[in-house]
Amino acid sequence: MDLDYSPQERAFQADLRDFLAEHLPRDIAAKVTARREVSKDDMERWHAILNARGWLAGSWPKAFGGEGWGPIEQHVFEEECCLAGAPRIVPFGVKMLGPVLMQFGTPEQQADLLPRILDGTDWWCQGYSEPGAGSDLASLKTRADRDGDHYVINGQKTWTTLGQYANRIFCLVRTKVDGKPQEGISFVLVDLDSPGIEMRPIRLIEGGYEVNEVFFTDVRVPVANLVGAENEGWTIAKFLLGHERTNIAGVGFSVQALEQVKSLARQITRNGRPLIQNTLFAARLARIEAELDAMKITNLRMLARAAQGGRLGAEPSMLKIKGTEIRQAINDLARRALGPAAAPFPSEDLDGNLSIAPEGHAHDAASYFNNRKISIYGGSNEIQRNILAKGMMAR
Amino acid sequence: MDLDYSPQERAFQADLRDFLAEHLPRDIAAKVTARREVSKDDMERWHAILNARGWLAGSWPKAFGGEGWGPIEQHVFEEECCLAGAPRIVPFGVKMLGPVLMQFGTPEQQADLLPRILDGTDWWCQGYSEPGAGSDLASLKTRADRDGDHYVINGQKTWTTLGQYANRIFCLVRTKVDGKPQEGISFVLVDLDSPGIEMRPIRLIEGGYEVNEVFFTDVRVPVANLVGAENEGWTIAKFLLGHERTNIAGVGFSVQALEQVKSLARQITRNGRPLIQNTLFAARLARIEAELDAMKITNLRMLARAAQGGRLGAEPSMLKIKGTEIRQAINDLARRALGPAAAPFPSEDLDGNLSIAPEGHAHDAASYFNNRKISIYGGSNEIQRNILAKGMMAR
Amino acid sequence: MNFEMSDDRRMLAETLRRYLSEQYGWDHRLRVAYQAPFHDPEKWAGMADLGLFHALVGEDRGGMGGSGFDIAVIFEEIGRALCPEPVLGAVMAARLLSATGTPLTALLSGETRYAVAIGELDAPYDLDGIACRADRTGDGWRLTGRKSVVYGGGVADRLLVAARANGQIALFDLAAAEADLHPYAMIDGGPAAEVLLEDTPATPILPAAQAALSDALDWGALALSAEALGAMEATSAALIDYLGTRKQFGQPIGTFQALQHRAVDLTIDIEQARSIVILAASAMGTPVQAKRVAQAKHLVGRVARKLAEEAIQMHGGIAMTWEYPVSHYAKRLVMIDHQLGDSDHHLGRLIETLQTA
Amino acid sequence: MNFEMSDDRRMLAETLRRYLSEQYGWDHRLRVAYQAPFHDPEKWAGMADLGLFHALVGEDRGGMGGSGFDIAVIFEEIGRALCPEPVLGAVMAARLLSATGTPLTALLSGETRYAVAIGELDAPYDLDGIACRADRTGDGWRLTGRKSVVYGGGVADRLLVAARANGQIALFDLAAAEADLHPYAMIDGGPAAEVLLEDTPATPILPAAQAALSDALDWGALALSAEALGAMEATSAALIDYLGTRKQFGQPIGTFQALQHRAVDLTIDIEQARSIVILAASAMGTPVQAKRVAQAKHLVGRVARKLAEEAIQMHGGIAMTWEYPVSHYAKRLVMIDHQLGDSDHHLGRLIETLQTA
Repeated sequence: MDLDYSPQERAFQADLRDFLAEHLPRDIAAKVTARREVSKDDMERWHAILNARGWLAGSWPKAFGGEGWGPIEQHVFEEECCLAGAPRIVPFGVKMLGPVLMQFGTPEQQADLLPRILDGTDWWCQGYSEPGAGSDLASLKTRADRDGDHYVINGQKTWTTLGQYANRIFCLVRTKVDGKPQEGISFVLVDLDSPGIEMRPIRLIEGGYEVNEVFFTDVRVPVANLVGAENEGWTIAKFLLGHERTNIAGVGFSVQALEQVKSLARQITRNGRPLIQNTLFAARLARIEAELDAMKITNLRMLARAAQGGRLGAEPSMLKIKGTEIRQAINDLARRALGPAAAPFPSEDLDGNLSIAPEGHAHDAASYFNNRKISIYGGSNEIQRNILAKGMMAR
Repeated sequence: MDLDYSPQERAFQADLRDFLAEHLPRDIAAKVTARREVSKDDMERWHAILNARGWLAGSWPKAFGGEGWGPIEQHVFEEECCLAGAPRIVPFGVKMLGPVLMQFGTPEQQADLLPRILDGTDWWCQGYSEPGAGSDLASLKTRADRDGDHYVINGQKTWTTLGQYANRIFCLVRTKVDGKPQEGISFVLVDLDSPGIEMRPIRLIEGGYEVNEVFFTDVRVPVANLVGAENEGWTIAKFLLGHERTNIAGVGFSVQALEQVKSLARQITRNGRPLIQNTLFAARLARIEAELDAMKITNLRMLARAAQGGRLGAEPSMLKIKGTEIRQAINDLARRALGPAAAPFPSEDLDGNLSIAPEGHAHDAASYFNNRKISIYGGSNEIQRNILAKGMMAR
Repeated sequence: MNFEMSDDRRMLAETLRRYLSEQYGWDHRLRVAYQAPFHDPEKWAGMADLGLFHALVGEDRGGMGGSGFDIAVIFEEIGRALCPEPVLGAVMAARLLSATGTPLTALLSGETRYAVAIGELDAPYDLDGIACRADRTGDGWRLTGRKSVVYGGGVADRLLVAARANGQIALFDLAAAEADLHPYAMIDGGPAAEVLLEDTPATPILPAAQAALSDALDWGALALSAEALGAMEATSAALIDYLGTRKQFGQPIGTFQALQHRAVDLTIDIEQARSIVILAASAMGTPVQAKRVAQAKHLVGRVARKLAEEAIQMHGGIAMTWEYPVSHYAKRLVMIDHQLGDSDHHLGRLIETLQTA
Repeated sequence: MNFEMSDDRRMLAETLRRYLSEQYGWDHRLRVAYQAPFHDPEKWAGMADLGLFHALVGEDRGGMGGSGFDIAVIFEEIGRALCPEPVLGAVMAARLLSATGTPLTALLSGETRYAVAIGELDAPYDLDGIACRADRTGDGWRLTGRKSVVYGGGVADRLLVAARANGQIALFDLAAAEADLHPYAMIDGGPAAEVLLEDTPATPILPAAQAALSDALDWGALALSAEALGAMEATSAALIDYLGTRKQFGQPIGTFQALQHRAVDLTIDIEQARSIVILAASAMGTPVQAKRVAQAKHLVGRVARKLAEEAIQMHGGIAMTWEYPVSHYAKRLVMIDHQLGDSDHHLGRLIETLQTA
């Protein structure tokens, strides 16, 4: 038993901290820690800074421009970035399409597209979910009909995160209607400036815009944009779901958020006494802290297994469920701590002299509502429970 | 809106209190409030006392020796009995078989059997569950094969409460093997001294004996002991499940138990301070008290509807679920309050000078374990949720 | 024992429900709730015409209602429609003005909108920590301090302000125009404001106002509990409807047992919430008022948050959107716990009662 | 980073597991747990022969283990087998005797059984409220007071007793035969006793024992947390097995989604419990020992109770019976929270840490 990082991992961690202290733009970190919206420009700046250091896609093999990080280095990277208040790397190119191309793409596709992900030429978004097919991907209806050396795509995708900033989208589409629902699905790459595409923003519960609907009307896509074989998109979809799940528990987010709540509870007073002195509130904090400290170890245990080449079965689903529950519970605590100061709809007018919530906390309630999504997307926690139950009953 | 009893109901309540103060034997009440085992003799004494006053089966029609109580009077009766520490009336004769005979029995069966329930000549027990058919009664396997004017019964019943004190048992048996499982079931009355019957006690989790297995080997029962028509036992079973559910929430038990916990929390000290001064414990208490106070009203709302002749649909299932959850939570609180004093296996040796738990609380942990049954028997809370879901989705 | 509403009350509830559904439809509600002034003066007047404000007040004070059940019935409809009108201020003001003997004519007619300014950032839910002070000057009294998140503060004609005067908490009346008001929308819609007072002239109307203010807070908490109940009923109806229609894996998601059981537990919790609101409504004006209200606000707050979170989760995406009404119900259900004491605050009151009994 | 057990430790665990399953089978366990003396001296000796007690103690004190992970591994096996032997006393005594420099030879060989008597009815879980007092007399020290629910008290050779002497908490050693012992079984089986002391002669072995006693309580709590973990693993395995075999309505009850999801949540909770035990084991002897142990005992206590209740419920009847092992696991899982501080007690410790940080 050894719960500590190896000397090499600690050295990497120290490098990272230095790097973040020097290169992470303060204005961006301030937005992230205050849970305010990070702009397209912010994200592109941060990607470029990371890319200059070779760390934008550290877990990619060196042959493709990465560092070949294993699960533990990847975890260290994500944890340190969280703690420093760095924005999340937009995952659609780096963490999703990249690995798919490396595994299923042609050498031409790899040579063409991977560098464009790294240098920011392409901003990819994801066309998976449809209005009638959320957790049940196999029932998707968007059709791609072959017409010569093109597909003609008709249908609708939804929940396309940050699609408003993207120039390209990777989609699961139906290329065969008969047979099992899983069998007729293909994975295609589409330029968003193709005629017939309309992207409509979806306003979210707290008032922000981060997801979109994408409508396809007779959109012509060259057959060369197919990744993998026709009708084998399901394999790619499963590969993607099983891939890149090191940060699935979101421990870094939770650690950073819990520290914020702790300092909030010391800063906020009730009748002159710091909120932390309220036993009921402190009890909520202590309970979640114990869960989170346990979660850190649960996460490391699975990472260690992955790093030793062990096959992860049910574990990522466990991490997803418990990790999101803990994050949401911390969001809930921050909102609670604020009391009435959580009530105002966030607006610039309320900053400065008039600020009601302590600095950096005006968006805590909005963030609580927004983060209800994390137990829904990426395979809802109910789907994860189904997966775990299947494994459990098969033992 | 009027949350109070009517003047007549209040007068009845006052009569009851006087009666209980005068006639409920102190030694029996002491056992009940200390959650100790009540003997067969205790129960028979109490039945006789109630019967002398005409209140053993108050909700029976006057024609059959009852008082014709409506749901509210029945509730008042049960609540006052609980608060006074009276033992529960053994329900198998009075509340189960009695109503079945009135509805489905022949005049001869009624004339013969109902008085024997009231005067204590017969102690009935219930033969419903089987090892393979708990919540799923329709799958029961105990067979009654016709042989002339007798049935020959073979099979096994289980969870037969207080069967060790009974002289008779009413059973659901299979009289037809083909067709739908519900269709071939009949309701028969069996003398427990019939040859071929063996009753074996089941020891429960906390060490006590209150349920039994009953084995039937070629037990001959006269066809005259059939209640209702052959193969119509399912109708009777459903009637029974729908009947006599006024006390399903067990509010009286909870009120009495919560008062005990409150006084326990004032009596027990931790480093010289009463336990009630511990915020975490007091919070548990306050939460449950609010739930229980709400439950009292939920219960009365449904009673009022029943009293006005309204049809109860899903409500009894709600009362069962929430009522048992609250009772169990109170049992949990009592156990918690005791701390290490809950640990000893209850025994006479530990009474007197050596007593570890405060007087009347030596059985609190045993009672906590024993009462895990209340969310399982009488249709488990899972079955109740299925029933509620069916109703909910049909709306 | 009778849990039916009286005919008068039922008629009022039905009238109000019809008015809100016809005059305060969903698109209108969304626009009003988030666009300054975050309420609709015309609809306020319309609600006054229905007799809404008379129902808040007892006959001895010129109204036609004023019992706990009247308040509960009205706020249940407000919650069901998610109506952002600041009726809460009228409920609390009616209690305070009654305690001082001030005539209620302008409140009853809906002509004057009142906001009650008690909470401060350091003392959001109770009176002990109030720092706002009242100073006597030559020509009267002046108030100095800040009242935070005053519901309806930005659209009020008059403010009733709790402030410290001569070592006790007193109640003051002032024209809203006299204060430095900074109105804003709440995250769940509807008007609130920061009220900055600096030597602001005000009329003292109750020198020892502790009891009256506590009473007004109780009535406000009852109203909010009932409002949450109405919003819960609407949310639960939408959820059950969705479970029955939305399909996944080829069947309605309402056929999945895990979701069924969770929905059932929510339904039971809502019944319990209804019961505790009934109990609190029946206790208004009796010695157990404070305890029952604390129980109601505590239990309702707990159930409302759970329902909000579960409703979003079980909808699985759609209820995360602004366009789908459940998202707004969910916000109201969570944020109502931030008004007049959250569930922990009221649990704290119950704990104190247990510890001092 | 490495979460594998060392070979030594794995071998010990496997040996112990085999010994308990072969020598301490279920019927034997049931008989021993509830029949005086509520433990089996022969098996105690057998476990000593395996080197069990050496594994509890560090090499500097003549043992071969003594780390947090050694304790955790052993108690996980004890929990898995629901073994009622009073090994807990040995763990705590080893820490206390080490703090005083007393030789451990008789403890290591299993020859001497120790019970540690700290808790009293008014001060069950901590030291502040200890009332038992030590008085100096001509020929030595005498103890007066009552120690309650002393685990293994009835079968101990020697008692280590915490008592008040000269205004501080001191530690005393005495032959168990000197005390007025009243042994009994615990409701979940195994030996405990009331220890009555009245001018009972005893040897002072540590005059200022506060720190050593707190440390021993931490080690005891770690052991119990690990024991619960083992019992949880066994319970969960039995539950999942039952879900796969028991049929209702024509199908295994494990196909019902509501039960599936509940079982999944329990499984995740058990993983969390394992993690917090690992974290606590790794923290023994470090500055965060007290915090980690409090987290472990708190979290494990919460999960263990939930699992116990859910396991009974999902079994639906059978686990209510004495005959079915899960009932006994459930009792242990619930009652372990009554030893050395329940989950609220340890939560209270965590709250204090947060409030004084």
